[in-house]
Amino acid sequence: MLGEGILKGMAETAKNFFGSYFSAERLTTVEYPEQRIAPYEAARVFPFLVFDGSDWEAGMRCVACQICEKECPPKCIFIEKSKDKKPDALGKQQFYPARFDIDISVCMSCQICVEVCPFEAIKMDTEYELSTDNRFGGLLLDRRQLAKSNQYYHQIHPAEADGVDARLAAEKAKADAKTKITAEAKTAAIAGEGA
Amino acid sequence: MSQTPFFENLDQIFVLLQHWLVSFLPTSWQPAAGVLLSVAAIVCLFPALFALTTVFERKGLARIQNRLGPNRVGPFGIFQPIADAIKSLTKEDIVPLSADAAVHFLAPLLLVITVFMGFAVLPMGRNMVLVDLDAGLLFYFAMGASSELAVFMAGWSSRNKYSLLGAMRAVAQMISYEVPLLLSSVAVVMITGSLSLTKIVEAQNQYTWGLPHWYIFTPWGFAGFVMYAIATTAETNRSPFDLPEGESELVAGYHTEYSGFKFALFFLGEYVAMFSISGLGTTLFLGGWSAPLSFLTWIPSWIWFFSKLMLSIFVFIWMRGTLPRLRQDQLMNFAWKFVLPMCLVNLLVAALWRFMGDGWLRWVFCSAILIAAYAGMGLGEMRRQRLGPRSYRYAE
Amino acid sequence: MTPLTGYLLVAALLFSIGLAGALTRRNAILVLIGIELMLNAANLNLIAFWRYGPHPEALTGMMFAIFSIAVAAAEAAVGLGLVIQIHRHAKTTDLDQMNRMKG
Amino acid sequence: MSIVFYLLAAITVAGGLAAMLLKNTVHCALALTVAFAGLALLFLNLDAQFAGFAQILIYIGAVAILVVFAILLTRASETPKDGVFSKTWLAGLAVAAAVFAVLGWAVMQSVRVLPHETAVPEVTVQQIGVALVGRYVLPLEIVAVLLTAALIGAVIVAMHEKVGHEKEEGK
Repeated sequence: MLGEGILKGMAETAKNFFGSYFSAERLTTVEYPEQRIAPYEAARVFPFLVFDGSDWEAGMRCVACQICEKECPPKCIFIEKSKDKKPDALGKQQFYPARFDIDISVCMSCQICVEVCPFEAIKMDTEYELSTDNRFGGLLLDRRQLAKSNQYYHQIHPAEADGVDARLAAEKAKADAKTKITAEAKTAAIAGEGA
Repeated sequence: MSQTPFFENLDQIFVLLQHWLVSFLPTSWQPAAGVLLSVAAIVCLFPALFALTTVFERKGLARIQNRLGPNRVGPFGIFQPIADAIKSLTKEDIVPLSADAAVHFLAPLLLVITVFMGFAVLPMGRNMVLVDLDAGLLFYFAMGASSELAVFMAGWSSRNKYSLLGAMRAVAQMISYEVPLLLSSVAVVMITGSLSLTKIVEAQNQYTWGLPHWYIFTPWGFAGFVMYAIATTAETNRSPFDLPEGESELVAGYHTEYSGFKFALFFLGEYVAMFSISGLGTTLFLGGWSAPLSFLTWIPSWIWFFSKLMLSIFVFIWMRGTLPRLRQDQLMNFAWKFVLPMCLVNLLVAALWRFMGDGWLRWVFCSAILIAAYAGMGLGEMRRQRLGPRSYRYAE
Repeated sequence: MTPLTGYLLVAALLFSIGLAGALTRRNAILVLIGIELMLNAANLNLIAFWRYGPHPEALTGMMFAIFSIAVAAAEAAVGLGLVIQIHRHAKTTDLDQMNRMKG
Repeated sequence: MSIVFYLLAAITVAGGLAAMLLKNTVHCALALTVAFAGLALLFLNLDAQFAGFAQILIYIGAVAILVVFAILLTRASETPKDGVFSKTWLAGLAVAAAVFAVLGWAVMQSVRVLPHETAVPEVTVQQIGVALVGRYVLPLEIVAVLLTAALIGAVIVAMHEKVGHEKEEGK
């Protein structure tokens, strides 16, 4: 019958109207500044630099290899390699970034830097409240602002961070074993030489 | 009836207030001052109501869509309109370079003036009517018809294709739906035998077994009210007939090129037109300021008028939240091929009702004619697939 | 000057303006506007005579005016329909260019 | 003769003049509405409420809108280059001036016989309605037929010749 559909529709919206006052689960709105949804584990916003231990400068995993700088599609990463070297997590002497800037007003959150990093040094953050009243300096993050601890990484991406830690541990073990073997070989060689 | 003096005074409080205020002036000024005072009351009241309605509309639409709606400014977002007003008043008033400046300036003024003129003849309570014109209904429709010109002026003077298209759509739509609007009101005039809106209300302010003699409770009145409601929705450019300002097609229709205060005037004009046309519908079909049940007559008449008015505003909002926008050809077909014939049948039924005398026979007879016409025309439309359910080729 | 004279003079002036417009404008629509003005001037005469006539209760002048308004509405609808059709046919509404009866 | 009358007469005549003199056709139409509104107010000044409101409803609400639509549909809003007045404008103006002279002379000649201020006639809408379906029922019916004929006629005249075109293409 003509007009039946209109009445059906009106009934449906009336149900919504009154229902929204009585059942809270109908309302999907999150009132943002007061309420916020915890970010999903897979959420990605902008990259940050991971450091181990408590000293951000000493524990920085980044070795300033500049792969991410070259791969970055919008060219938002700027790295200046250090002159001197310092031991990294594996105990190997490595360069470190004297300067590491990311302009997050340019970054497009593509995550390519994370994928190309051979040292698991750069990861994606879930922090999204980055608005600032200074559009040049405020959005250009330096290495102090970018450095975040491995604990923080575990907090925001637990499963991923566990995998990373396991891999790093395995690598470290392998490297240790290798140094051990080379050391043994060396001592053996020395011994052989001596013999 | 429990018509105690207190409630009688409460009923007439605004009339008494006006008399008291005017009594301070010399006698020769009193009539003019009284009129000025009433005009000032109307000009203050309805914009205030408009401000409240905008926030209620947004909240109502939000609830219909299971959202919360504005709730930031003040408790429950009640001060939102104040924020909006400050925003639109402080905005720059932009007039396009190629616009016809004089006409561009006059259009919003003309719209608001004609819209407010309509209130002059609406009885908002017992003895609460600005001028009780003998040809009140005609005056109302004359003012309503003049607002179309303002819409055209706005659209044409902007020199913007969207404005012009919106104005053309609006004017075509308003003219098409003015015919059923007038015809459905003529049925009421035929039964009452007067064009005076106060007389129309008085004719409905009677009770049998505690039930009122509202025209909506008669077969022709019910059909007339439905047709009137459809026509008013189109006349005020409300959803589902909001083609003139369809955001997804025409930016904002005829007021695309208006900003700041002039845009606010258009916005105000639209809402106040909605109030006034709802007020007219209330007066014609819902008994105006009369109480719905005979034992409730002690409640002041203006409370009844405004609660009926707000109820119809709620229905407007409810429809806006439910129905999708029509297509232009559907709109015109609906007006000329369904609503207009129904109104003509309704006129015939009203005449029959008038001359058949009391008794159950006229109820049966009149209802039967209307239902037959509705079913016949409705089924015919459905069969022609003009108003039937749409099939989507690519979706689903 | 009696009140009626004033109304009659206004009506005569309006009629002459309408006539002048209808005779001098080139656009067909403006010629129609001129004719509307002339009709309106006549209506003003009718109402003025009704108001100041000897038998206003007979409503003759008023009725004439009302019927005249109705007829003028019909005239406008048909006239403008014709103008639109002519424009479609001849691609112009300029009356100076419409000097042939053959389509 | 009150000040109100002079004011309304001035508005009406100015609107009429503007409607006939302005270059832009849409401005002409808008000026025409001013003239219509002035006339409606003159009707109200003459205590003809019903006729005044009917004037606003029909002329401003319908005829003016029709004119405006016709202007837009015929692209008449673009001002022509070779002037808005026809070649024979002088003759037209002369005829109009002559008509006004004759009318004015006739009106001024009859001042002596014209009645002075009369009592305000008490006419209700009900009386008009009764007269319409009583004494004037035949004109009413004829107007009804005329309006129907005009409605159908206007639709047919303005309708696209779609059927004809299709037939032509078919051949």
